[in-house]
Amino acid sequence: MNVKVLFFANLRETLGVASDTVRLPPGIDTAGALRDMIAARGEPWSALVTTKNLRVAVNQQMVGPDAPVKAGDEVAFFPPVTGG
Amino acid sequence: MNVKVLFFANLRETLGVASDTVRLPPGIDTAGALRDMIAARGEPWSALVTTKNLRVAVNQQMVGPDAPVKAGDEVAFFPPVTGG
Amino acid sequence: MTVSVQEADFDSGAEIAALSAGREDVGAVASFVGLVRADKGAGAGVGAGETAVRAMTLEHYPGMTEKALQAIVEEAHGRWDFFDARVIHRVGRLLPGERIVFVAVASSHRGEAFAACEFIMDYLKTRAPFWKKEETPQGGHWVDARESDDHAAGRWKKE
Amino acid sequence: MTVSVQEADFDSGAEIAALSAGREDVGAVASFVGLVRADKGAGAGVGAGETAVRAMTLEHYPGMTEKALQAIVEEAHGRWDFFDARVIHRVGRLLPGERIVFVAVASSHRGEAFAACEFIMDYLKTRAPFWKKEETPQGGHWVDARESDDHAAGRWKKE
Repeated sequence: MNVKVLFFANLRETLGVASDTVRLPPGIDTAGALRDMIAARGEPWSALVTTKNLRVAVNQQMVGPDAPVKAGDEVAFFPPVTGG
Repeated sequence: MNVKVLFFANLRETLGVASDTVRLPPGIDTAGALRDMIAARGEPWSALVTTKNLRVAVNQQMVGPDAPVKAGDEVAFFPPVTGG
Repeated sequence: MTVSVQEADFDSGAEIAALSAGREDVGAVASFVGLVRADKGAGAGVGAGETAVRAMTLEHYPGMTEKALQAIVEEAHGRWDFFDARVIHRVGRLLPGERIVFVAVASSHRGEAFAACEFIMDYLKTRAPFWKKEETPQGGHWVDARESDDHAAGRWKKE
Repeated sequence: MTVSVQEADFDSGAEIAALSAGREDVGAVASFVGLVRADKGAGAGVGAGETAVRAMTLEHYPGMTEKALQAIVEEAHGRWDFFDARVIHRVGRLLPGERIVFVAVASSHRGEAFAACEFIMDYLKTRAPFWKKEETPQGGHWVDARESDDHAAGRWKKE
């Protein structure tokens, strides 16, 4: 019932961790719901809802907040990308 | 009262010469008039008026048939360019 | 259609030549090299060009990066007729003047090569998970995404 | 802003690198390499792709060629903000797979580099005095100007 959660760039620095294993309670079945659940832990996790234009990828595919999330998935949160 | 006239590519091959020195008679004062005058020599020079989309450059600048031509100029006739 | 994410530098000339090596049907290779600019600094409250960048560190999302780059190349290939493409993106710490990214596309004609190369660069800027942290005299800061990059990628959207 | 007309081959990687060598303000180098295609043959009455090109000879108008290339680069520079550009065009006899032309533009940002590079190529195709004669199994023939090249150059016309 777990998902692997990853954080990158300034979000990773703000949270102080690059990855976390999170238990998915019943009813938490989208990327947006997972983000809100982690943010509800309080500081510094609230950065997940205060970071401007936060992006999310489920199983290494960029998705929107309504994208489904299930046990075993890899969910990554990060700021807008700035490569190239 | 002379102009240097140059020919390139298939026009050069058709005419059998790469360059010519032409005396400018009074009244021949544009690139188009010079072309018509040379073409009037007959075969193979008529290629100057039968070649499709013939281009002209005066002093190494592409110009239209109305461009002025005077003694001492270098006038080149050639087919559309195909470099690159 | 090879993509690479690597710390090592690359040889633009060798990469360009490889796309047409042994072939007689490639008429056009369009390519792009992106480099670290020293005048790129634009931290909070600091105008562009005012802050000298001393170095830059590129972070990425291993695994997803390669998939995202491959997907961008495939999307370009679905839009334009080309033979081959090559993408190289460096990660780690880079100094001003160093190469960051390379994109090249080989096709019969130049129109397709230019369009696909620019498309790949525009999408790479908005869809590939890379993040830049600049070191300036004022300290380190993460580079903000540029609105102009979203705009550049947006213009390829089909009606 | 250097242009060269030469028989010798060129080193794309060295040319690209030279445009940003010793600088920290170049963020983008867009470049293009054109090559001889064996399937380019399209003599009178022969469909494209049907005639194998065995070699190609490039004739040019010495003196005007360099001026025309320089004028094209200057026109591009008047339209887009870039630091430097390099144009190399080969002449003489070339075989399929050999490089013919190189254009590269260095600027701060990629948009200007891509646009100026493509503009220079499009104008070079219609304004620089080069002519190609192809050798095919059917004999030698001069390559006809392509309407698509006029079209490509025409799209840069300002309203």
